[in-house]
Amino acid sequence: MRYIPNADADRQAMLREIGRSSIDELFADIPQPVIDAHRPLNLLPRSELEVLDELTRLADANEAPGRVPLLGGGVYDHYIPRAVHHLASRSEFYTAYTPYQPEISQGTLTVMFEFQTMISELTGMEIANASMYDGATALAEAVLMAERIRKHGRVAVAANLFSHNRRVINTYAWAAGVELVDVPFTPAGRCDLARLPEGISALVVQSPNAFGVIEALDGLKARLGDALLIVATYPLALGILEPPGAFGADIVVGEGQCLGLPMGYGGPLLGLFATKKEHLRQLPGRVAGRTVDADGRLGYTMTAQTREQHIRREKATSNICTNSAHCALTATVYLASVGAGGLRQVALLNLEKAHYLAAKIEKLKGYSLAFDGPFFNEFVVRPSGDAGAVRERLEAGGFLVESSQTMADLGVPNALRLAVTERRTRAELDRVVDILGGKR
Amino acid sequence: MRYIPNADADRQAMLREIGRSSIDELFADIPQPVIDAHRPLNLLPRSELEVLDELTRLADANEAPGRVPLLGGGVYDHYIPRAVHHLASRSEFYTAYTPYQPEISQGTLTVMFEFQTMISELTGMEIANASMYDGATALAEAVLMAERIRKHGRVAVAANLFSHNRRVINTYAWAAGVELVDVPFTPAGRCDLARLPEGISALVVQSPNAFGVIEALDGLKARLGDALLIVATYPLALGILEPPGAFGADIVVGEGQCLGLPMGYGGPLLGLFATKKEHLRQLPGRVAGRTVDADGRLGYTMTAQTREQHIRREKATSNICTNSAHCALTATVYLASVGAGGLRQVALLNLEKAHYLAAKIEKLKGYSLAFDGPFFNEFVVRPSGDAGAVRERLEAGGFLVESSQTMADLGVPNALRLAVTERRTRAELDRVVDILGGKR
Amino acid sequence: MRTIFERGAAEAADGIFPACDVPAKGPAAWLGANLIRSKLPRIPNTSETTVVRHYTRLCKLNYGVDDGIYPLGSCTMKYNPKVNEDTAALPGFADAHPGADERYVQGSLELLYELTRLLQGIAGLPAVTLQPVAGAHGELTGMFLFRKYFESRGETQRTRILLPDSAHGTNPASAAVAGFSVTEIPSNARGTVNLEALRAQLDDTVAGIMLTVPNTLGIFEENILEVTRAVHEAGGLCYFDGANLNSFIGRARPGDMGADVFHFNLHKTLSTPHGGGGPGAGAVAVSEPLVDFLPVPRVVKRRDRYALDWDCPKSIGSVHSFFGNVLVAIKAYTYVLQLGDEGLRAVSDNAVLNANYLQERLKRTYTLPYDRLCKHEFVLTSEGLAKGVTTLDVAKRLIDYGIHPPTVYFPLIVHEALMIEPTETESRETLDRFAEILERIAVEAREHPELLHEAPTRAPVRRLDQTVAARNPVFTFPFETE
Amino acid sequence: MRTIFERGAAEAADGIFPACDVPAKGPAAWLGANLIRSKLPRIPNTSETTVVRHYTRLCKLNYGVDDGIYPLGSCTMKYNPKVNEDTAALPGFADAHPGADERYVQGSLELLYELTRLLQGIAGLPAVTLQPVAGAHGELTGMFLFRKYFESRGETQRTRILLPDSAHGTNPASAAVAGFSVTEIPSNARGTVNLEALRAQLDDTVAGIMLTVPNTLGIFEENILEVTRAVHEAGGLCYFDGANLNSFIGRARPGDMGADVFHFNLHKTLSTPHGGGGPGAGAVAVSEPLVDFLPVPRVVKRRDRYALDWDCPKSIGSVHSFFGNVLVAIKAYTYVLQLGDEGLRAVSDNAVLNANYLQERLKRTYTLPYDRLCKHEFVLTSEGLAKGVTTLDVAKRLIDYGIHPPTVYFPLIVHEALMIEPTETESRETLDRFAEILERIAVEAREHPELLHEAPTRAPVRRLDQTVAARNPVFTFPFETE
Ligand SMILES: Cc1ncc(COP(=O)(O)O)c(C=O)c1O
Ligand SMILES: Cc1ncc(COP(=O)(O)O)c(C=O)c1O
Repeated sequence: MRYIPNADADRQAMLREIGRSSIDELFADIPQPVIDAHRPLNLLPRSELEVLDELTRLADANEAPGRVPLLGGGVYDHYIPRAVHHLASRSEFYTAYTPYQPEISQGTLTVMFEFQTMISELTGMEIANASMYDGATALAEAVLMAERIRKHGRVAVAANLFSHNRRVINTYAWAAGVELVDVPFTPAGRCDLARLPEGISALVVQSPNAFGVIEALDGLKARLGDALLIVATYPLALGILEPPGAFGADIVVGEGQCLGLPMGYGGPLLGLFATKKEHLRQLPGRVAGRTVDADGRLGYTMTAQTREQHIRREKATSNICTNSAHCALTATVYLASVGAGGLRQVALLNLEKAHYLAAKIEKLKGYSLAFDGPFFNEFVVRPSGDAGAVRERLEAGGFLVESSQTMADLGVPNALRLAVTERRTRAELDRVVDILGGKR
Repeated sequence: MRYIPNADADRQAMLREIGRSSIDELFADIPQPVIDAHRPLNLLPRSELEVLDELTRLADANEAPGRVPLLGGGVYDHYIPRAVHHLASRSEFYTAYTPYQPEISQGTLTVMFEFQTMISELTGMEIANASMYDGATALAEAVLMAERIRKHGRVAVAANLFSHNRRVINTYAWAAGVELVDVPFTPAGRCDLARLPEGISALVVQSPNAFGVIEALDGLKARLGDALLIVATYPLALGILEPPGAFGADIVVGEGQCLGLPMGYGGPLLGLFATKKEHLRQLPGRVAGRTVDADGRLGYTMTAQTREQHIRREKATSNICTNSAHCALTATVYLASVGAGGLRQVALLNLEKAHYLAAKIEKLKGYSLAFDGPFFNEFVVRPSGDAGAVRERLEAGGFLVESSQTMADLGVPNALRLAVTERRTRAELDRVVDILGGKR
Repeated sequence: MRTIFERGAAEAADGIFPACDVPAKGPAAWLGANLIRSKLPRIPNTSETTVVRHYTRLCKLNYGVDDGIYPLGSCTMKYNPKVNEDTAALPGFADAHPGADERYVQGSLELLYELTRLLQGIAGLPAVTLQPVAGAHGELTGMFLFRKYFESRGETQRTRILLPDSAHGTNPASAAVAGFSVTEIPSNARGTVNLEALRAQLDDTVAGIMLTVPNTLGIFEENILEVTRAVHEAGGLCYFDGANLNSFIGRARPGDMGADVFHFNLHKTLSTPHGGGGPGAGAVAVSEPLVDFLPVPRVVKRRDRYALDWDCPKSIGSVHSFFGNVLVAIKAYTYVLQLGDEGLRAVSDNAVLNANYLQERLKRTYTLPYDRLCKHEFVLTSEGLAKGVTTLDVAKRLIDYGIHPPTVYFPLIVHEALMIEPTETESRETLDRFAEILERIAVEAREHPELLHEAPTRAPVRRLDQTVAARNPVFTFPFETE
Repeated sequence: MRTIFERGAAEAADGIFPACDVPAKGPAAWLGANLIRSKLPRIPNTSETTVVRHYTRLCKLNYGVDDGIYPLGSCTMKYNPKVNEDTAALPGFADAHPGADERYVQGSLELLYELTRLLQGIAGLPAVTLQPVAGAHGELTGMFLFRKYFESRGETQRTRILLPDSAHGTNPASAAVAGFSVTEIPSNARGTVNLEALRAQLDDTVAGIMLTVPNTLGIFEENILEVTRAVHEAGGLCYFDGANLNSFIGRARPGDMGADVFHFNLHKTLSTPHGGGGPGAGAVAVSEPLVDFLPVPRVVKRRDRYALDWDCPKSIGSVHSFFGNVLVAIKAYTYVLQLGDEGLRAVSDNAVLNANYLQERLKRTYTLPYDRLCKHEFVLTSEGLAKGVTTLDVAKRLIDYGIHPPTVYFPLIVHEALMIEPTETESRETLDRFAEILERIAVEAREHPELLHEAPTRAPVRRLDQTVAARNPVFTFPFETE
């Protein structure tokens, strides 16, 4: 086994050195019944060549990548500049661990610091942590954090969150004993602010929401009393959209997959978490801070660790330890590569292309948009015929479209959500229109 | 253009600094008629995303990689351990140039030294250079070198070299005024040693030769008088074969593609060149040597440069400057990864699988092997029917087979050369036999 | 360390994305002006040259497993095979959208299903979820499962989790996030669970125990069967933190030791890289009574097709947006397929041999508080090494020798702890060199303690001041102008 | 620098290749014992961990373009875009066998054909071959073409090649390998070809001239049209060494200057990486009279299909096994498609601006022997800087500042030459920093010359002894035992 360098001769010499006669002796402390009960997997070792062939077979069994995705809902088919992959796959980055020893981890730490800065800039917030597992757990942690701060036992949640966001906060809130109260949506597809409950620790909205519609955040914070405003966002859209921070949001979370990560069948993802400085002590997860070394030179280190479980154990702000560090690094390199200018450009491409398609579909007989609120790069189409059949037609044409169940689960029956990114060409969009319009 | 960092403002400032009012002024020394005659390509700039899409389209237009190759003839479908690619694509290796400044090129130089050692070990020779362009030009340089040493004006060449080897030495020898004399082959497919010409500077043989047959090198050197023995070899086969050096060869060259390089539609390749110490002064190309630094520590540097064109200009042993350094590095990492043990293993796999297939084909009605000499991993099949039709059938079954023209060019009509590497599975080989045998 | 914000903010950076190929109206036309960003984020526009050089330079300030031994106890910093990176990057896997219909992602589903089966076999437990994406996430999932289990039985009074005092900090934190309170169980003189103290706590308010096996001292809980039996008899459940599976994989199974929930750290035991702190993957295996509560969806096989089962009415719900860290799972699967049974056993054989070999040698120089057979790691103390010399000093001095320090100051029950885990991927030669350097440092500690206090002097920076970082918190780049 | 031969020779290294799945007889059975290797090559068996660490460590002893400015005159060490690496690695390209039938490699053929057309457009010449794989290989191909041309005309007495004394060493060497003799033409005081001296040589023994445009001093041959006209009138041909195309690409074409043969260095001008000394690609463009002599096979388009044309009876034959460095060509094509006309012109604009900017500043500190407008590079001399200080000292001191030195001691016509080529991919900020350091070194040369003599002191090794290497040649690892 070439992953285990020692040869038999080494092993024998080492055993002699420690005065043992066999490897088995080293396991004498495991109770015999446990050893006896052990069963192998009946798995023969295979060579690298064979395993690569087998994995290639499995990858080829995925037909999805050969098709044109109109899928969105939190994970999108965005272009990743090739330099991002080259830099993120430098082994000094990916084979290191958490920078417990800052003096030989300045690479990771400087990037964490840059990431925190970029996410703060993007979201318009004062501080950001070094990442969470994904957007959904970030949102769940935001709910728990708001509850720790306000302690009203109840949190209001817009009913137009992505289903997966909602599923995850349901689980976390249930265990923590936090009651979640639904806030319905308007015909525009927006959270109905006229129907906010009282006595809540926070309001959770998502913008753009599950219908792709951008929420009206202006003035919202003022209407919440002491409740915190939690906004789940789509960071790529913030290349052009006014950030939640500008509207006074207290916690902004988001799914960072759009910032240079492959879709990867949904993982690993990147949870973003930003808040106000005043809430630093309640912030979950790691942060890097600037400091000086013994010679007074600037450097970076993990800090504010008194919040973390290594020191506070059951009193920690969160149990998170391993996070999405390398995804955050990838996002940092992505943002550095495209710059504010490139981010604006790619956001505009998404916006224009999605609106091009939506406008064409709206003009087709038998189709309407389910909502008339402003949207970014995805929108919900309501066919007069059966949505399932429309989906079948699109899939027969080589596209990938989400099941109408996704919208039905949110109370919008017989509707399809379509997402359009910078990767979709006009020709592809025109083909969608043709298929919907019944041409070919 | 993100490959050109300066923005317009920088350019203006720089022009001011050097007292010029426009970029055009900087080109005032180019004659106006030349400037006027310039015509653009009518090529609009394209984004990285678009260019990657276009190149992907072209790559997908190559059907070859989706098929099972039975192709050989100098370039083979060998497995490349994944670590090789990871290490060779470290940018410190590939974005450096020739190690003119050894103190900051110890990476490249140490690898060159390792490469020279490994090639010497493999071929059984005393020294090897740091690479040539490819096996064919290495062979051509060997012919010129032998002629420089012996000066008889004639070199004998076995008629069973790969055609491309022969084409290239033809060109070089023609220009240098060296006469090439053919040595025919025996029914075993081997160079006919009974028919060696007199008064030659060298004899060139290839082993395994164009028919896959291993030449009988034993005792050959002794029969050559003062002529040098030049052997073109297949380095992977030397994992099990007695190396040419053991038979007294004076110059051993080879195509190193098999040592971890992709087939790449035939380039870049890796020319190997090894010889005896006594011929060092005539050796073409670069070599790294061991030395010490000002503190007496071991280090490596390019040496023996008095042979090279930078110093000797038209008296240099060769005009080669840029060589195949990165391919040599890849081969070094490949050999380090597989080790002598792995090289032996992979050579055995090639041998056994090729013989498995050959034995099965020989038993089929209507097929025979064209030669009965010992072979390594490729062999020539002679069908009783039309070879072209046989090839068509194999290609219809998803295989890739060389045109029978290749063998016809060597004087073996209506025959197909088949190569079998470690990547071919028994199931694939059995399918070849089925197709040849007329099943399905 | 210069940040990207101090480099070429005004460079030309265009050329990645195409021009718009549909008639463009501009954002205000579509959205109205008040949704549009009034101020661009301060992310510089830099040329590719600048970006590449910046991050190439930064990475070289790091130390990774590819640079040398990384004996961080409890973290299993084994070598990460390169083929793993390549299988996970195959476009068929990397470019699959989680919303695609099952029929278009049969390859990913088959892989997840097969990996699940292999992990079940390794754990000796009947079901596995791949949804948790880290060890602590697995713990949390486990605590959710405990809660759901007792809820389903109407035993909501079981709100206490018992924890050895040697436990990793994530254990109590996970229990707390899931709404449990924590009771610490002291370790005995042999470094294992004090059975008496444990029994004294076992009543019907106890939901269960969280154990690390072997524990964070690297010691196998010899009485493991007694411990789990006692907890079970008291109506509780047993959680096994699997961070240390590397020490017995292929030889013993948590299911045979009484585990009800067991989390794998694929990024430790199964060789997927740590990525500078993540992403990981924290698959969770459960015993029969807990199967129905596993997170939704579950990956199932129906005749010849693989599918997602959303119909799990008793489930705790979801703990992740989709199906966990699939690309990490692919790396682990690639690794396990290569190893086979033989290789898995070779892993624990060599991990334990390497640790005992080092322990035996180093205990002559450093104090070994629990001097007994260890498993994959062992804990030394720097106490008594030399006056005024701390474990931090020793760690920083190791850096000067070009080696990554072990885990320090953990577990908490050993003062000035140095927790050393070599892993099986280190050669004897490397271990010898590591030991030699630690020995040399012990001499320096006595003869030239200033070398340790001043260390590191050969790293990219000198020792960094934690107090300045904490007192004057700077978490974002201080831009000069607005 | 420890070599791989000094690392774990006896490590376990299996697991890459599969077991044999056909009945194996063993080599002796197939080949007989006397063809079998009696002694294994001494290539160690090492674990993947060891191999990866070894080469990861080695690469860090290198300096590449990704590490900073690499102002090696005549080498055009521009930034190598990452996307190039990825397009060339697409399996569709990388895994294509050169023996595959044309119908299975239409993508590669289309690309080669289209690149050929673009290069023809850039050169302003009617045909291009991609077969030569380096600049010097292009030169040699060009010399073969000269020879064939004159052979076809019965002018075999034309055996002399004229060469300016500033020419790169490969020029005379290539001419010699192709069987020509070389006559040197001295440069005039302006650094360009001495027209009188040239005319004096032009007779019917002259096959032609080899020119580098702009020349190796970075100076454009103002009289280029006169030079080429004179040679043509004398019945000779004009070879242009295209190493310096970066200075006029997109603005001027060698075909419009009278070139008969022009070689591109794709690894310079068109951004493909230098790979530590290769592989490169040296496409050759030719004028109408030479088209028929180009190497065989040629890539052609026949109706909608791309093909290889083997039917070229007048051809010089082949200069490479197959079709040249196809994967390098793919990188160059990726680059040109991105740039377009606009980008190509921006390349020369900025390459020349950067060089003049640096020249203007540095000539205040160093002597500039030919003080005039330069193109993409310029040549300084260290003569007169300070007593006893050589160009080698300056170069080694630059290393201490973390910067790669320029080309030194070339061209030969400038003593103590420092040949500086910044390329267009360096920012003004980088140029300023480079100039500042060279200025600081000039001060050090006078005030602390020992800093220069002793340099480098901050590199992985101190100055290496060339004499020891030459006197006591060690080209292979000295294994201790047989
Ligand atoms: C014993 C133990 N438990 C749990 C964890 C937490 O695992 P993760 O970092 O993957 O969340 C760790 C990792 O540091 C650990 O060592
Ligand atoms: C002017 C000039 N001509 C020719 C060459 C030779 O090119 P190559 O190294 O690609 O063979 C070089 C490269 O160093 C050069 O600078």
